[in-house]
Amino acid sequence: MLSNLMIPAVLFFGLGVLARLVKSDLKFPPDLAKALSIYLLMAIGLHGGVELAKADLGAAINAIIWALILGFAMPVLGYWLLIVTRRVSPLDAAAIAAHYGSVSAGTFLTAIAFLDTQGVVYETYPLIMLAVMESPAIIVGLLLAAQARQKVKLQAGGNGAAAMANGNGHGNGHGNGEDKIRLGALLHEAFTNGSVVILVGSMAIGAMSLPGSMDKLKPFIDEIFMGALCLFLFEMGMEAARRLGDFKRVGALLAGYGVVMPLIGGTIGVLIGHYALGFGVGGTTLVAVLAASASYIAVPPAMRLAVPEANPSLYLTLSLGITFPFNVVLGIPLYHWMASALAGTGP
Amino acid sequence: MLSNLMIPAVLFFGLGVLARLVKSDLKFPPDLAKALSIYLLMAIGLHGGVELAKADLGAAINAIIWALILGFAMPVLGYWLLIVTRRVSPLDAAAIAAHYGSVSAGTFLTAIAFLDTQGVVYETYPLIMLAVMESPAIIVGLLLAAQARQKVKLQAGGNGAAAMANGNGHGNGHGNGEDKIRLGALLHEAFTNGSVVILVGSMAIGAMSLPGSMDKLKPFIDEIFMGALCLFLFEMGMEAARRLGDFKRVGALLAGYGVVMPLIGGTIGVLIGHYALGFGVGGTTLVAVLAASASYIAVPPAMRLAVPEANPSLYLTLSLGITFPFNVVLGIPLYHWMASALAGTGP
Amino acid sequence: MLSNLMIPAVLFFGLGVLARLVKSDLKFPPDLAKALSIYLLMAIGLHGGVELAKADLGAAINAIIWALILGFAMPVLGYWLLIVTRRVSPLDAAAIAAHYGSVSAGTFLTAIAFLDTQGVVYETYPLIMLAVMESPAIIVGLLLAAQARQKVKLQAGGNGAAAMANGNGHGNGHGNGEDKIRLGALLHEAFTNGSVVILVGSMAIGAMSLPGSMDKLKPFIDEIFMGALCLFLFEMGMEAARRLGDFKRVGALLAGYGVVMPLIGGTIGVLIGHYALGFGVGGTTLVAVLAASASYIAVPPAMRLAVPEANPSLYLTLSLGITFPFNVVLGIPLYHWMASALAGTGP
Amino acid sequence: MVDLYPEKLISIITTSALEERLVRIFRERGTSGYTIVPARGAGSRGEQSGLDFDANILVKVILPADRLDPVLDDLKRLLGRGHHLTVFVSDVAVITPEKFTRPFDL
Amino acid sequence: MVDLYPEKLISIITTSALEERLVRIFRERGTSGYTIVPARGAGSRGEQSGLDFDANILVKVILPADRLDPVLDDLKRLLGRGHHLTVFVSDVAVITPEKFTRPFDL
Amino acid sequence: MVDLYPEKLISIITTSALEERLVRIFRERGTSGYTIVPARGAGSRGEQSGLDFDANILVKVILPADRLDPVLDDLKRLLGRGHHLTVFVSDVAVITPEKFTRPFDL
Ligand SMILES: Nc1ncnc2c1ncn2[C@@H]1O[C@H](COP(=O)(O)O)[C@@H](O)[C@H]1O
Ligand SMILES: Nc1ncnc2c1ncn2[C@@H]1O[C@H](COP(=O)(O)O)[C@@H](O)[C@H]1O
Ligand SMILES: Nc1ncnc2c1ncn2[C@@H]1O[C@H](COP(=O)(O)O)[C@@H](O)[C@H]1O
Ligand code: NA
Ligand code: NA
Ligand code: NA
Repeated sequence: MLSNLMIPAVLFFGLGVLARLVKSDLKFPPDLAKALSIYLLMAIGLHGGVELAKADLGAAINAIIWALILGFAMPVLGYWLLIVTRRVSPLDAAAIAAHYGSVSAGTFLTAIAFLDTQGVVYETYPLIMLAVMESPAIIVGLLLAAQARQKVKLQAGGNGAAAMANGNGHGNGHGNGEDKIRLGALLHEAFTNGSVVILVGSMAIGAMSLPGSMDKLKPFIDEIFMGALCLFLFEMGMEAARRLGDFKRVGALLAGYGVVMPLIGGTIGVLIGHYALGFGVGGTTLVAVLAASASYIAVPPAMRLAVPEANPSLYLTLSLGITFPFNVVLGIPLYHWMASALAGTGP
Repeated sequence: MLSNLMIPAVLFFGLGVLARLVKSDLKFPPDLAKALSIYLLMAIGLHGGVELAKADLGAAINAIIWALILGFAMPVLGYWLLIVTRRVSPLDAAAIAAHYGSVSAGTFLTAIAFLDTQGVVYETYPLIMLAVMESPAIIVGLLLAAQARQKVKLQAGGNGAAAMANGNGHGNGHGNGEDKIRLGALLHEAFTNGSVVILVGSMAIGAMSLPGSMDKLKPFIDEIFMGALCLFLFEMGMEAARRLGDFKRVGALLAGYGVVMPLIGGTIGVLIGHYALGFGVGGTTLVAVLAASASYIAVPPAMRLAVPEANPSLYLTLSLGITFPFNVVLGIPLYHWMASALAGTGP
Repeated sequence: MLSNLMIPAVLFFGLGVLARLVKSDLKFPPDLAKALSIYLLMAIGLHGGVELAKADLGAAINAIIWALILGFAMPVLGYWLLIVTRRVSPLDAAAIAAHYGSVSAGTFLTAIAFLDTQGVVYETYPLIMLAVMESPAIIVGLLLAAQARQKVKLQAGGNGAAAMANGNGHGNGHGNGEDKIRLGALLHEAFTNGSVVILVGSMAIGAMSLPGSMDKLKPFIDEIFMGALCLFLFEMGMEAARRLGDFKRVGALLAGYGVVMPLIGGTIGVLIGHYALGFGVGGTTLVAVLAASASYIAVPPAMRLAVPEANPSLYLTLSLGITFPFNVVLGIPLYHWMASALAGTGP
Repeated sequence: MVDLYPEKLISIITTSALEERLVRIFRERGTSGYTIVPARGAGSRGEQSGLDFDANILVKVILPADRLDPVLDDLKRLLGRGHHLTVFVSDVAVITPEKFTRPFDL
Repeated sequence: MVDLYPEKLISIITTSALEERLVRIFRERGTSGYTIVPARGAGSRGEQSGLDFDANILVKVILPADRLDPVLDDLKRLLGRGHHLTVFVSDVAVITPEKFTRPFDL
Repeated sequence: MVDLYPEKLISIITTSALEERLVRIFRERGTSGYTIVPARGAGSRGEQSGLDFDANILVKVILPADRLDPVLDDLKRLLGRGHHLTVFVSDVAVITPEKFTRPFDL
């Protein structure tokens, strides 16, 4: 299990964390991380598209359905957990929960690097699931936030109305009309999100392209992929460590949430991967990673827009500073171990 | 012919257009497009240089001469067409025409990807022509603008002089003295243009380098080329679609110009490629692409400087929003078909 | 020897210089150079790490010791030379000297490209020396500056104190207390410098990673390396030429220093490489390059912070505008020739 | 002496996620244009590193004093909904006042 | 009419190497935040190209007038040590004055 | 109290293609320097996306009030030739007035 830590991708993540901990002046150009994530999504999408062209339609639809179930159920579960433990306001809870319903492509790719190194084969369907799961959680997050606002308003009574009036007569924007407009915008945002467009688009292109013409793309997709992933994780390690420092601000209990959620998600994912989808150890591990990981690229801007009242430093600290490192270092080998155990005892 | 649409490069262009049409929030870092275009010019230049080292001097000079003829004649033709149809002011006409005399490296590279996929071989001389044709149109554009200004001044009479005087006594800068200074600057600009420097420089380096030392560069030039082109066209698809929206501002007739000019240019190019240069189907197609494509990288900044009175949203909409997509999707296979037809009936 | 000039990497450097000399409008996005230098350090570090895992510990320690000796001695020598010739203020001298004690990774990589092209093998130890030598010179620079400030204060007497008082009562910050604080900060800066983190981190990762997992990184490290180096040197050629223009500002004698220092350093390096370290022609050449080259990436920001009184245009002109081109074009083949001569007559 | 005419400059620092929303306001309120610069920083909710998902923008709009209030009203409305915007207004002088009266068309 | 309240805006142009030093000043002096924009330029020591090792930053801090002097004092101290900073102060008006009294926590 | 001295700040928003032309003006008019920030935006001629061939710059120059007019004259001349520049002048206060009287040398 320790061998996970000896993969270059994970080691570069650690180097990034270390660089920040020793307060190195190392800085990546902000656009480099963006360029790398565009490349990584494109490469994984093309790769998946080629495979999916050969895939079984029934199995693909099954995977999509379970991805939707996960994408809708995880944030509801996550929201409920937060409300029950009463650590954050309902609106913060809605925004945080949305992150856990969505996925982290960086974690997913690290898991693939892990499986490759271990020589474990895996199904391609989790890749469609990755694309599918980017969006639903954003919608659930918005619905939860609308409900939370309603609750806040009821609690606050005339009080809240006064505060709203402050907003120059426009403040009463949280009525149903407003929310409907926003839901439309959000649905649009959820499905035309940049990551979704690259991933789904590249998958379609990979599936549609003439085989000969894809050959020329192969080295771009395959050969520099691992290096680009290492660079990306290097940078993300620095970002994660920057957020780790906000740990104290978040509080121990909430920080614990950042570890408990992936454990719950990972367990659910392993069960779905194994029993519901019938995947092997590799595919099951990937489903677990999808359920366990929290978005930190697509969801934060969506929440800034849709739930501006929520505090970004809460959700970024949890998803990027706690859950992401946890999954990269401990979660992935753990889910793999769980998947193996299940496969050993399973049908 | 539809098979063109199944090339990943073209599909990524389409994905970019689509991303913008569905109003996705996808954005590439502006510097990524710049970095990709530097890389693409460098790679194509090195590649061409190696080939050209083995080329025939006479044929090369012949290609250069025809490139110059095209570069000078196309903008004159384009200007005349615009003036005749009276859709834009003479200065706008001069600036637009300059774009059509120059070339689009992105279109050229897409054509190469198209020919490669079809297994069509092509001569290397069009590459020198690409480098040669970057510049002359800029000069012609300036000369046409100078003439247009003269015309405007004559028409406006004392009126114009008053408007100039407004400019605090310095306004009478459009006299011959000024224009001469600007011509010098423009000639300089035309020949030291960034794209020209990379392309010609890389060609020279490719031709001069010791063969052994070029081997180490091969993977960089060859293997990631197609992927980088896909990324570049992805981004350019988004830019093209952004301009396409300005379609209404340009007007239908002028938009038609953006389709007619490449058709005229492509036809002329096919004839020159086949009869004057004696190229095969591949080379002839490439010459057609050179004549048919309009610059949208090198020429716009040059026109902003040299013909500031012209409206950039006109020439960018035409070259980037209309002619570029037309060529990538329909033009290239059409010119290829024309070249094939000619070759079938030719000598 | 001229064959050095026929390496693409060197030719691209020349193309960059030329582009600036003809005043081309070519500009690289600033972040591209940064991204390339991150990649180059990562690739060379990983490469070295894999090799070093197989290396001899005693030899490695010996190399480190000599790297430290060079790193501490070269700036002292450089400072003394500047003070003796009295061309610059003591603080400028301290800042300049620090650059010559450190190293230029760009020059080092060009030397490797040169050796590769010539088919000369080389030891891997110089790579550790590269990592080690990034830092000590910064510390020596700070110590020299502290001493210089003391000297200036003594010379200026009450005069200086008055000037300081100007600084609103905080101005007397150059006392020992301040310097101690700054020394701590500088030591930290020296060892957590971004370049050091990437280089040492990548070396460690290369050495620690499971062999199988490194295979996936190979193409990223090896195949696009030369191309990335060419792009980097292209950009650095432009930067060097921009500084070359400051030649007149620096004065002929000081400019001469930019050529004399690498000659002295190169000679010392060849002697150490051959006699003290017992390296072959390749390794000896690389040690010479380490001693002869001057930092222009890591040290300038450190000097801006630590010796703000010194003029950056002096040290950037010398290290980037004079010594860097000298080494790339003439120095490397010269040191190689010296190393060969010594090997021919040596033990 | 060059003639100078008074105008107002609104500067807004906020998350890049709000860019489209702001542009819509400028269009609706008929400003003659706007300018955007990428930024990072820190404020009441920690550091904003400038990475894609955590980037700021600095937005500048010049407009005649009599058109200031409608834009500020819209910005207040965004603030009222919980969005974080750092807004400040300065007095500036321009040489081409007519330029800032023509709405941009996009 | 939207109410506007006077504040001060400090703008600083300097080398990116000083960023941490400046942020420390802002934290110690209790500003409510700061904003940084990458820049290049030229001045008394030649051109600063914006390349990593030779980059400038443009820093903006809004703060109440009565908190101006401590920050300017610290900047003067940096100037006194030989650092190059282009510092300028402007009068601005804001719609949310209370925002600029709460120190950012980082 | 820290002493503050009045200066003028010229801000220019225009296409990056004009950068060299502007720098020449600043050199000829003896400003002590200039600062450039990459920008994008929209105006009378549509959107300027910030891509290489369609990028804006935001230029800042601080200078003594008595040197303002020559620079503005030159900018008006550019405007007169058809170039698009958004120019605005603000009053600023500085702590090192002598700095802005020494021409930069480049
Ligand atoms: N006092 C300030 N001066 C300048 N920029 C600020 C200030 N306060 C906040 N900002 C900027 O506004 C962003 C959001 O801060 P806040 O609105 O406090 O959450 C920060 O990331 C800063 O870029
Ligand atoms: N008068 C000025 N106006 C605007 N920016 C300036 C001015 N003088 C200097 N700068 C900026 O400050 C940096 C350092 O210049 P200096 O402090 O003169 O060494 C330059 O690179 C410019 O970015
Ligand atoms: N009112 C305005 N406020 C801020 N920036 C503007 C304004 N009008 C124009 N600009 C900027 O100036 C550029 C050119 O616009 P224009 O001069 O109107 O063609 C635009 O791309 C914007 O960046
Ligand atoms: Na998840
Ligand atoms: Na053409
Ligand atoms: Na050295």
